[in-house]
Amino acid sequence: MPELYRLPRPTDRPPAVDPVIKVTDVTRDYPRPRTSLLKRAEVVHALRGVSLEVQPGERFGIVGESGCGKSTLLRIIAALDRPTSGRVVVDGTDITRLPERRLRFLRENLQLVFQDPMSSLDPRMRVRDIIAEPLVVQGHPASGARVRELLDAVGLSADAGDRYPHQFSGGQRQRISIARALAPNPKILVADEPVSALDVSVRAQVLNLISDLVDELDLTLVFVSHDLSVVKHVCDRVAVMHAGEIVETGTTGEVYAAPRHPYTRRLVAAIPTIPKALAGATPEDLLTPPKGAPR
Amino acid sequence: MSADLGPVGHAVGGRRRWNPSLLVGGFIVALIAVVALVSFVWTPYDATLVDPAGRLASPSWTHWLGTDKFGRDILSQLMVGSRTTLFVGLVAVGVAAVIGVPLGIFAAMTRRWSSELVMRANDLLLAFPALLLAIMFGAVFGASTTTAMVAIGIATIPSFVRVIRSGGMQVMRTEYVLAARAAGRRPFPIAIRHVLPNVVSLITVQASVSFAIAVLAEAALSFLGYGTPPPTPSWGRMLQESQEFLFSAPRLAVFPGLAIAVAVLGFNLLGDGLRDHFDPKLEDRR
Amino acid sequence: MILRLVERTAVLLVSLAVSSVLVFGFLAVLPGDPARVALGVNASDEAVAELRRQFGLDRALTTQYVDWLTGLLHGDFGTSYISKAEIGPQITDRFQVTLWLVVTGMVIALLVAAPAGTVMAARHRKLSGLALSAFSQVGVAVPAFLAGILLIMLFAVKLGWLPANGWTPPAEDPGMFLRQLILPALSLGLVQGAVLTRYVRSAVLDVLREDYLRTARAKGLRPFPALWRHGLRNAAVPVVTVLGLQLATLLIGAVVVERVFVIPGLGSLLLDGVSNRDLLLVQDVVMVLVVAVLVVNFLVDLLYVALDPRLRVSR
Amino acid sequence: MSSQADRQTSVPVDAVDVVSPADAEASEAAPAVLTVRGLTISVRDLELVSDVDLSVGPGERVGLIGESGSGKSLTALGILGLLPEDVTAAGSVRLSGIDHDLIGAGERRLSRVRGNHLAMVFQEPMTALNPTMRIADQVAEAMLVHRTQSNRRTARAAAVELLDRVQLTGIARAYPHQLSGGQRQRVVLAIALANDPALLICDEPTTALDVTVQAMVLDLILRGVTARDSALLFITHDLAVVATICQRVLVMYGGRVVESGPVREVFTNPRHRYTEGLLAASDLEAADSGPVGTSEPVRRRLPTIQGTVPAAGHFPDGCVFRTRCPHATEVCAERPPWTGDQTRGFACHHPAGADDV
Repeated sequence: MPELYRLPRPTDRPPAVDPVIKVTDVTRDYPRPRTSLLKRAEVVHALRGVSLEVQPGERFGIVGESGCGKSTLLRIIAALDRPTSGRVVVDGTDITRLPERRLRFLRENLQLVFQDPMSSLDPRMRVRDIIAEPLVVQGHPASGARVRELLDAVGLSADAGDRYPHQFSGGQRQRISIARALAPNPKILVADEPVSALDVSVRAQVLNLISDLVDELDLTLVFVSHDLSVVKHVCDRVAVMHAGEIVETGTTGEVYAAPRHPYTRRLVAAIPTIPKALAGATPEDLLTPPKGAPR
Repeated sequence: MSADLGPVGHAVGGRRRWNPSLLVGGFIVALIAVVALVSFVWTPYDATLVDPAGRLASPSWTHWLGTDKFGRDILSQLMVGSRTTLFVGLVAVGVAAVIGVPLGIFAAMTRRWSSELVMRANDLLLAFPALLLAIMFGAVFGASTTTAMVAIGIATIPSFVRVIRSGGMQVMRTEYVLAARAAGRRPFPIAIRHVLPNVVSLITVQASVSFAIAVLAEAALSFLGYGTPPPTPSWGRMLQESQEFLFSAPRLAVFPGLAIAVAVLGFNLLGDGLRDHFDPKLEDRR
Repeated sequence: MILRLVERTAVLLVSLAVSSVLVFGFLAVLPGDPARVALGVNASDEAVAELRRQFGLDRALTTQYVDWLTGLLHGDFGTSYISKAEIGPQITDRFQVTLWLVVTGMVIALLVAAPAGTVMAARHRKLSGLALSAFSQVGVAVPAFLAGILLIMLFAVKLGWLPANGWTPPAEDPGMFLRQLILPALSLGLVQGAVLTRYVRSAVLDVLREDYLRTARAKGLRPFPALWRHGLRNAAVPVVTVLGLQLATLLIGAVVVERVFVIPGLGSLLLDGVSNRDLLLVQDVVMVLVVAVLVVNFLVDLLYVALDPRLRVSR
Repeated sequence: MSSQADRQTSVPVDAVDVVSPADAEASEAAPAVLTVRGLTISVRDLELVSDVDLSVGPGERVGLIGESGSGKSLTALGILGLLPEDVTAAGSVRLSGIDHDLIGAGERRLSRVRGNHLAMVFQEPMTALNPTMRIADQVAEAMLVHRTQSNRRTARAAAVELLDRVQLTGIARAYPHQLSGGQRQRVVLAIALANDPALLICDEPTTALDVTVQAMVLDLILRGVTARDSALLFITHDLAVVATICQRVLVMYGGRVVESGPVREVFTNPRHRYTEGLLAASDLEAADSGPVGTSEPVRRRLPTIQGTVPAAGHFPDGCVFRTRCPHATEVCAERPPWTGDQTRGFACHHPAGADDV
């Protein structure tokens, strides 16, 4: 078990409401292709005993670098992948062993926004069909009015529905992705690096949009990113992942200002910022976590 | 992100580039199709009409391309022969696509052993080229247009499976498929609604290229006597019959040879042109 | 590395086993009784039954199959029902002839394709590249037997430099052997070369777009040295695949050229077998061809490992 | 992904004092290492980079900032003469010590400059190395091409030494696929530094890397150029990275340089409205200045730049930014003149902070 530097304390908040997402000791192993006749196939431990709780209405961030297991965790929460062991409870229902046909409530209540605006929209479908797809699949009436309403909500004009994804810029495509995710009126929005592929000037627009929608629609947000400063901006609480484990959780302000786990300290120190740079920080300083933080 | 070049491709993609392969290939294929259609209602002579008096005539105003050893009109035979060529190609490519595309998509969407099994069977099928299969079929069922078509079709399956599988795997890795799953779409609808439409361009390109190979195979089979039996005209057999006159009447070989070469060239160019038109790299499509 | 070898060998063995069942099973459904065919329509039923017993055709199919396979594994191809001759020596003889044709053809193809394809790719926007490319398109469209006929018309009929057909084993008369080999080998090689050229071109084009080639240029290598040192080995991987597949088609495809040039190769043997309804002969020849193809593909697979270090699992 | 070596904290490799970039002053007296005048890059009739002027002094570290479509990477490839086919460059690119213009020079002359006086590190480390060649051979080749090492043996020894300097030890015989992204980028850096270039161009060298790995690669780049007294042209979309590593900065938008100046000045007192907007939109710190430790930070909306970056060829005439600029007026349909000089200046009709001046 990893040494948790800031355990999620149940006393942190009034336990009146049950968590909307509760992940308990989840592991996920992938077999590697065999490389030798004599040795057994290696196993990659993508997740090694991850536990977390997300409260209703919370904005929860998951931060980690490539290969830390954050995408795997996200897929398991969305029931797109199954854990090797452990339990995932969403909205009071254990989804870990449910067959696909009994996951309907999850498919309606939890929706995803992805990283790559190029690959997240089917190039052969019109925007209105893309947005309506979750509705059609779940047997809701996919009216033109609903699609227009969704386009409007993400700041696109109604005639955008007639066009194809390639006619939009990266930021606009990310808006379409968000509209699709909102179509079935989900309670939980899971965003996987939604702004990592966007230009800085567009990133701010999309972050504002997500933030506004989460407020207006009273959504629970799970926001996954490699960029702690973005997570800090968007989220209330954050879990820092490293090598398949959560090494630290806490409010974003605390974790950013006073990281406790050595990895988090290294991570925070390595983020270049303009104020730091103007204060004279060199790349070497980025490599040196501040000393004297509590052990 | 080759961010700086991305929008360039985007902007240029708007106005289609001048694509000579597509144009020339399309023209040749259309021409052959028109000739085949016309041959149903009109040919200069009955293609099977034997005229012992006018044997081995040189090209003239009466017989534009001359006559063969039985006095049959070469132009008429070529025209009717184009029907055989197109028919064999269509059926062979159809058989290959109807079997190969679903198998390819299946192999792309399933994991591990079932996909592995399809690919291994596919590799095994590669050990039976069209010619060998057709000869085997001919040995068992007697050589006919049908055995030739089926043999060529079966031998063409592996190329479809390979191409469609690798294209399908690229589609399966995209986030829109993940989004569809997250919305509750099941595998079969995903195959129909997302995978198939996104590999259609690959199917068209492969069909065109396979058509060219089928035309070659048919000609070779007819040449060996394992294709269309007489008296139905066929370009390959016309070539074979010309062999005894290589010294005296080489044009007997030249005209059907030219017909075969032009047809194959047409389908190959069409395939190349389509490939450029669609841009085969799925990830590059914007 | 060793794992891959073992895995590939296993795949090869299974493929061989499955294809032997396929070949045997397929030809077992051949309508008509080989024994009656061999003896003629007028033979008495007793004589036919006797012959069936003699060749073991009255036994269960599985027994026949096992017998056939064990025979093959010991190099015993059996005795023809028709000619009563040993099949083994015929196949060895004919296979050598075909092998000469195919290997020479392949060498010609490679000699044409490697430089032509590379130049076409490197100059694909220039006139020389486009012209070569158009030329290769035409080459691809010409079937080998047509190329053969055209070559005969030119070199044998018009110029009279080379014989129009025939075959002499190299041991008998090396000069004649070479003269008779040139035209059929050229007709196979030029056509395959044209096809191969297209693949070399697209493989080299792909490599030219690779980042590592840009890195090489940024180091100060000029375009052609960069392509030579960094591109060709990487481009070889897809080309080798095609080479394997082409060898397969060529082994059987040679039959048409053998027909044009009246050469006693394996393909002609197969065709003779089919027209004589010599079941066992056909079965043996088909099996030999399939084995040859599978073995070639196996070797190609191993060649990858030599070319691409990513397939060598180390560490 | 990241390997053992990536995670080690930095050991000083080149024992030099790294001067804080923001404090350092651009040395103006010495002749520039790189002088670019009127660089225009176009594909067929479409101008992608227009009339770019820039110069880099000896040992100076200059950043080139821009979003996608700004033409920053094309500018780098144009300087190096490695533009994609169809794409042509006009103008003038001079390198000190080279007696000819790099624009229009033949392959033979260019290849003598590339990798020798002028070296480059590219964005994508995963594909930048030849997969079928051992690491050390790829590094050694850089020296053999320019004959800075006389034979294969000494070149290989020098390569191992160079790899040591980027903290890659004992992997000389490895193939690229055995290394992580960060390790591969260090190999590319070793290749670029092999012949002590007068100018190193880095095109988004850390964009594909994790933050902790980025810090290490940035550190190695800085140490590498400082130890060799090489000048650095650093291209990125990341303002904070530029601020950390560069002394002077040029901001590009729509294929034009819209502002340039010392890092501290441009970042604290931006004049062009695009620079101003970009700085505001990327400053996540200022946007949530909630007191540390409270569980509910005061969440402020980020300032944004309206609209999106147009596709190439769709930028407006006159000021390239005017379609997205809140301050644009009719006068912006005229191309704004350059205000200031080579080292500090901008091209804007309605500059920010004009009232204070």
